Amino acid sequence: MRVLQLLILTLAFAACLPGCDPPESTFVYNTKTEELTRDVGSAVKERLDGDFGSPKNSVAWLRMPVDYGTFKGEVVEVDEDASSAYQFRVKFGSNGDEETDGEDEEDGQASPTPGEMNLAGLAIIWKSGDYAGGSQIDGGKRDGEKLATLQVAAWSKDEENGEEGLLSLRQLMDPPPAVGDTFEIVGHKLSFGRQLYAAHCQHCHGTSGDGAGPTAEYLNPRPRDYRPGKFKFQSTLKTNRPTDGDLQRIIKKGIPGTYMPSFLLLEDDEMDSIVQYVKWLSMRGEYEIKLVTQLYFDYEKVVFDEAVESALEDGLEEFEDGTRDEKPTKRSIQDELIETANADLPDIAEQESNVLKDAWTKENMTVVVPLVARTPDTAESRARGRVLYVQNCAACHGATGRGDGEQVNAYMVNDQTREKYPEPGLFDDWGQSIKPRNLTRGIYRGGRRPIDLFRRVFEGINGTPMPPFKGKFDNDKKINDARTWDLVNYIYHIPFESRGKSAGDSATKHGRTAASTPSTR
Amino acid sequence: MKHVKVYLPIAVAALLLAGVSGCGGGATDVPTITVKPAEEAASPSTDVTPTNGAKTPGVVEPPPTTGGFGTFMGRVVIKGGGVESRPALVLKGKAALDPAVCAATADIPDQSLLVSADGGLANVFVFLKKAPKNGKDSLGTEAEVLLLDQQGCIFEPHAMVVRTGTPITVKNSDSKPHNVKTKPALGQPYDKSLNQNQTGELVYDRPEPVPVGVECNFHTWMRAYQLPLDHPYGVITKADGSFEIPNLPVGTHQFVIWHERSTRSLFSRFKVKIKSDGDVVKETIEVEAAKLTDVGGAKTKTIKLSLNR
Amino acid sequence: MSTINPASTPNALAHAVHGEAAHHELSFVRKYIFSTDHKMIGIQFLITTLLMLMVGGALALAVRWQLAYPWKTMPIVGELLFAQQGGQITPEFYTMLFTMHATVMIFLVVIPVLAGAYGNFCIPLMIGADDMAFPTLNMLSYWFMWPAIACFGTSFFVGGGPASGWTSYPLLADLYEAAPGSGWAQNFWLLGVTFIGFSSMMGSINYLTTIINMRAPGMTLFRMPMTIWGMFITAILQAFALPVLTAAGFMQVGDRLFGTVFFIPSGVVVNNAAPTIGGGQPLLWQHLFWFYSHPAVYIMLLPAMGMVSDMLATMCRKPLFGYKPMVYAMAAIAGLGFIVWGHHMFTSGMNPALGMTFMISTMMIALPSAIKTFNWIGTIWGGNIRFNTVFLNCVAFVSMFIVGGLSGIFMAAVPTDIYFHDTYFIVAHFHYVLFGATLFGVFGAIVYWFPKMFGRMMNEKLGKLHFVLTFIGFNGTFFPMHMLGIAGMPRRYADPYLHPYLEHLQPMNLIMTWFAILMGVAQFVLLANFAYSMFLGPKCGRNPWDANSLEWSAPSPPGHGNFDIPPVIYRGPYEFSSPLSGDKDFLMQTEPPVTDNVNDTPPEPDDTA
Amino acid sequence: MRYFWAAFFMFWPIVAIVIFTISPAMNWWFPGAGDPDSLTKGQSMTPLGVDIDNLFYLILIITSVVFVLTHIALGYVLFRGARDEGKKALFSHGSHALEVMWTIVPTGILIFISLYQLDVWRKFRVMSSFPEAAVEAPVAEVTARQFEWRIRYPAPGKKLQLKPQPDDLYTVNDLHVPTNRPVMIQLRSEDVQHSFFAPQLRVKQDALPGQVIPVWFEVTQAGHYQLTCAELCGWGHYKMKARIVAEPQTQFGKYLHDLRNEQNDDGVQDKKSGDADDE
Repeated sequence: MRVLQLLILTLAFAACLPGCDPPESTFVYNTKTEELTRDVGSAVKERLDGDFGSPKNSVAWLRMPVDYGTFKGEVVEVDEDASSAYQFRVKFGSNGDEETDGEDEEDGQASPTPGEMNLAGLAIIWKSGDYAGGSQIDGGKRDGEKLATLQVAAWSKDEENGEEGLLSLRQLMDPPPAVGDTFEIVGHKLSFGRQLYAAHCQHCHGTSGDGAGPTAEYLNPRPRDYRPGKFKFQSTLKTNRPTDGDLQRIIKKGIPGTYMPSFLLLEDDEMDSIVQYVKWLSMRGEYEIKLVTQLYFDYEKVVFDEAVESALEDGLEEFEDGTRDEKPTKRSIQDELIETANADLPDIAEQESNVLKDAWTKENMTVVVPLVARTPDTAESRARGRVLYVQNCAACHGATGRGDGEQVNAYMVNDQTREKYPEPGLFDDWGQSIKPRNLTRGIYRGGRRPIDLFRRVFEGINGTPMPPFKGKFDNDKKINDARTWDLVNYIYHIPFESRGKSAGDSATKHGRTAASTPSTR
Repeated sequence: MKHVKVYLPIAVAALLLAGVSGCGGGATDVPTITVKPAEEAASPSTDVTPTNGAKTPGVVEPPPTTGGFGTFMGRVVIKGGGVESRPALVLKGKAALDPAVCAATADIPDQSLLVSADGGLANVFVFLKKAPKNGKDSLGTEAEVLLLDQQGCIFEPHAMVVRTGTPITVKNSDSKPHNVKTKPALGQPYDKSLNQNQTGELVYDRPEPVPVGVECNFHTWMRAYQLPLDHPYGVITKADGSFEIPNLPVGTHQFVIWHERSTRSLFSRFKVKIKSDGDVVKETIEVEAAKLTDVGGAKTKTIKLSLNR
Repeated sequence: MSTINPASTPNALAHAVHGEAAHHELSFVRKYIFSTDHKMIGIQFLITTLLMLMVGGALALAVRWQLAYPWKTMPIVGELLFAQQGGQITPEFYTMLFTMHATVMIFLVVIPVLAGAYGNFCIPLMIGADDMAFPTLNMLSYWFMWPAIACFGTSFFVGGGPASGWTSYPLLADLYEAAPGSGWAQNFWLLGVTFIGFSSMMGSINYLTTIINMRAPGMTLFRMPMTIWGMFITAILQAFALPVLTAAGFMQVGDRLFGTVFFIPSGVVVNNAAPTIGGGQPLLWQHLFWFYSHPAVYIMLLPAMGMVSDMLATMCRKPLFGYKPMVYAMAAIAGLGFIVWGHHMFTSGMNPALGMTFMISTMMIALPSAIKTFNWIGTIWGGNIRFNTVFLNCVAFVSMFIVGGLSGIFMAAVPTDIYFHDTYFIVAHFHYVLFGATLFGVFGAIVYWFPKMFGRMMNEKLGKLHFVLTFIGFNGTFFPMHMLGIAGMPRRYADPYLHPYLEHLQPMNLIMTWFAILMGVAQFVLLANFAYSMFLGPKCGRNPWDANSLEWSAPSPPGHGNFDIPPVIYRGPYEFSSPLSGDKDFLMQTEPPVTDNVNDTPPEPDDTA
Repeated sequence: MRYFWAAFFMFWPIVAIVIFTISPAMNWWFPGAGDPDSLTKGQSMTPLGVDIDNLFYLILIITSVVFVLTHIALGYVLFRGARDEGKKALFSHGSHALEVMWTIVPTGILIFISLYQLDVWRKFRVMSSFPEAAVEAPVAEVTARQFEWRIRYPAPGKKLQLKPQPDDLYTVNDLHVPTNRPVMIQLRSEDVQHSFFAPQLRVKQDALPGQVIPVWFEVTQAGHYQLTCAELCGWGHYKMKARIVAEPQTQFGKYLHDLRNEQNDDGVQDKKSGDADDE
């Protein structure tokens, strides 16, 4: 009996134990980061964690053009008796010289207020008073060097008094802030975005946005990997990043023909937060890729080992020559080389983060706008479009638009290995097999507005073999755009064209078409 | 019946409840946020102040003050003779697309491995990763017209070293549409479709650590390599495998020697020591044939197309 | 503890008299593993299903956890499998969880525990046979469960697990691409169902043959205990309904593996695969599936009804109220059960006229159920009740069955079913019937027949503790589901709170989950009691409950061949508190008639007063 | 202890009844239009839905009565059984009269319920009794796919054709319908089985691949209503969150018009000049 008793008790405890230490969700590092030699790799990871943090402890790096969400406020009352304070009364919304009389001001002048929002875990930065200037309070001591890591523990709004309420902090502020000190609470969009991302996106797109969540392996096409900073459907130039509006549009409308569903009914703030979070993830991914790319060439494990070998030989020679004081060892050579990498890293990081910042800055994005309005959808226009189609598109999309052009039988070269793919067909930049769109089904992944199709033709589709055709149809830009519209008109017509013909010719050829009338998207 | 047995399961039940509730329970997934300012404070976390020069493109180096310049020249040859020649990429008249233009009169050769009769390896990139201190910047800027032509569905030239900021004219001399597409690791990609005799301008904005592949999405076999550098110390070997890099400042240089058929560079730190002004270092660089065929082999990722069936 | 009947013969004597049984001692393997003895097979079934109950319960708790704390760290499972996601499970994993919960509970717990465990154990003992008609077939029926368990087990680990619900509706279950990841898991699932089908089929043939042919002298059909009637009718249901499911399963396997298109219409594009070429009809599966699975609901209920009738009569020391109406009601349920399958498909788009027909037949099936309920209450009425664990579980059965039955009327009425179909209302309904009714019946039966199985009594206090915890946990978990259903919460949602009209239900789900955890914990009490009493419980005599039916005249546990004295039956099984029984309040079926009373001739089958 | 057990079984039905009674006040009840605190909470927004609700309440009353009566009976027999400890139980094999009584009464009730509801079912599902106005001009075609609702409207002024037309208008997860007139939609599925479930409208109909199923309803009050999927359709089943927007006919017309302008957006023309139609 005792044995049974003990057994059950042990089992019960065993069942409880894993429950006590829930695992943290983590970012997955790029495979190339893992291929770096260990010390350099961990330096890169450290850098990355310092600049972007983890899903649980995210860093709002203000250099990045991400709207992390800011609430401005000021201290209105501090408990005088307490020699120290974790909490004090604050007021939101009326900060500095801004007037907050109109809530409906949309130009960003009106400072938003948190309302009932849960502010726990957000960062607080002091803008005036003793603590201003990015100083941080660490265990009650002021430390002018480091950046602010003070965090909010809770915020409770007064029922009667608008945007006033009690703000509690996780750390002690000693001495407490003075009445009238202004501060900013930063990161609610990042925090909210992370929570929404975890609920809606993570299981497909992965915690780090690598498109390799647990569900991903079952999906065709695979979920997007944001890390290279490439987005297929955008309104901007191919070399630009997508605008917030583009990302929103994809999230709202979904991508027809794929498993990306439409999240139309997300609230505006939810949508905004998700978009900001996705941008942030994409920046983190691209930042990592760029850092590694710069280091990979020299510090990949195999290369590095070879380099150490040869440097050791040279070092020994030098030692014999007398140009070197100490006899080098493998260890010391390694350290020397890694020291170089570590010395380089801050500069590389600085450089790449600035490149990234510029890339994602709105001013550096050019939205593609046709120079002429859409040509009326007439038979003549479609006929002109047909000619262009046959010349330019049929190679991939096929003469009848079924996505069965000659290209699907050709072999592509893998950019990574510089070798042909083992299978014929087209591959995208992520190394996944893709097919030219079957235009007869009337499904347009990037949107079905004329402007969407125009942009797809004009700028191509990022990351795929679909090339841009801007300026190709005519050297005159306006004429070129008009020709593009002809082509778009024709593309719209393809589903109805194939149906209009007797099903016989194409159906027998492709077997399965009888029923594939252009299904309703 | 002993009473103690009755209490055992109660205890277990209570423990289980306590265990699960105490831990998993309402565990929230609200992240904590830390702010990192846009500009790092006066002294960043690392105590090493960057002193290495030539980090950012466009920084003009001070003119050389000491030493002088030497030359590094030599040949890249295949060790132990040649390798078997690569089969043609596209046989005459057998092009998957546009057979009227591509390989219409002759096979399209595989230019990825060009070996001369005496074993010289062409199209090898020999370059310095970073500009050396005291280097000359003026070199290589003589007004040569850089042209990337597409003729008979072949990129011409196949390999090219280019200075950042220097425009390359891309051109389509064929009667069928082409496009020119680059996917550099660091800089801006380029992608332009061209009709016959249309031209475009390809400019690299950043130096790259490895040569950039150039492709045409219409004709998947078309491929070229271009290496943008922000300094003049990079060349490609000629048809006989020879190359010459002049104006190397005195000192030790570590050259990268790279060929497209090798996954990694052939040599990542090929040391060249210029001892004094006017010094000419001559090297015959031997490359094992095996290194040139290992591309792709093991590293090719097989893409799973179907899901389960 | 109940009194041990001094009249019962001691075990030693039993062995001496029944010499046949002792003449060869079987090896361990033959006796406990590949046994052909119906009692051992019954016990094997029972222990297997109890273990499976724990598995199914764990899956249910995982489901509940997700509903209480969506996308939060799931203890143990999430932590082990999805550590990188912070222990957050994925939707397809959730789909797998509820699919496998239903599968395990239905195919590996409820059906085998009733027909397998108690059918095997009780039938020969209660009709006075020395074993089943086909002992080897009987053994096979148990051992065919293991391939099924293996198949279901394998399906957990192949791809993402079966993810089409236990109903496996095409095209979700039919096309590989539709439920991505379920691929081979779904095939294994179908294979597992087929194995279970074989197992049940073997059992049902055996039961039918045994009950029809092997009754002891004097055991007329209307002297059979209700348990036997329940098993008998269940066996008929299984024999007629199962082939349809097996056939449908093969058709689905054909669609999945061999390119047939029974259920696949033309031009369907899933996950960017090529459009299907078909001509099949997905509704066909639903018709075939529910043609089995609706009767299966009664397969999962009728034996429990029978067992509860027996236990109630015994514990109330009172004859069963309306024996014959009970039998007829059972038969009516079974008969009607075959023509109501369409009520699962009211919203599926079948012909509306069919909807009306099925609705009326479904309404009518409430009638025999009502009759049974009233009869059970009538049985308790005026009884001299023994409030022990068995009785409590039986009353819980009746009470829960009333709830489950009444909520069924909402679904039987087509217009309200339009709203309630596939909401939590239906989940509440069938859990009240399948768990509330059947499993409480089974918990009662475990305690009731435990002495006959192992010769020892179960601990009464632990039994009551288990009952109370389970009862509270059960109602706390499932009663609020009616409210969820009325509020329109659909089934099988990994995250219902995504929808604004369900957001406010999260606290309620949270409370339900904690009740469910309580209920899960309570089952450890049962296991502990079971394991403890099996070896250390107080020994008991032949008839610890003072019951009438035949099995209590055999030794506890019965030896090989069951009866030491070949039984002869003189009356029905419910002669409790009969004026003829003298001091005792029971009169066993085997007890010869008291000769000085002319009225106590071998009783007429007609016993309605 | 015997009385305790009898009381134990009587306690829980009381709890059950209490829970049911407070449910509407606690919002554990039918979803209505607008926010849960509004006056319309719990009310169906379609006439047919009102019928369904009424039927529900009728059945609820009947079943509640049965529930209460049976549990009172159960409680009574339990308490009596608890009281009669030690005595011999009543020796009775049943009662013909009672059996007949409790066979006939439920039969009557059940037949009443069955017949009473046939009309609602006919109105909802039998095509020949659909309102003519709705049948003649279906508002939209709703196609379910993993995991969203794709909606196709005919161009303003045109009729919905079975096959897509070049000028059709498309949206996703956003079905607009005019109020106060019966509207019919054509329900399709592109891949697996789905179910069109509008809880506030009490409409549910499975979408079957390969079939076009007409569904009609009439929304009496303008507003936003939920549209969800009620048939397991894969891992993203719960993600099929959409809405039905009911609005007066004029606004609905305007919506279609705006939709057409958005659909024809070529990035150049001013979107506000709504009349610039290409077609």
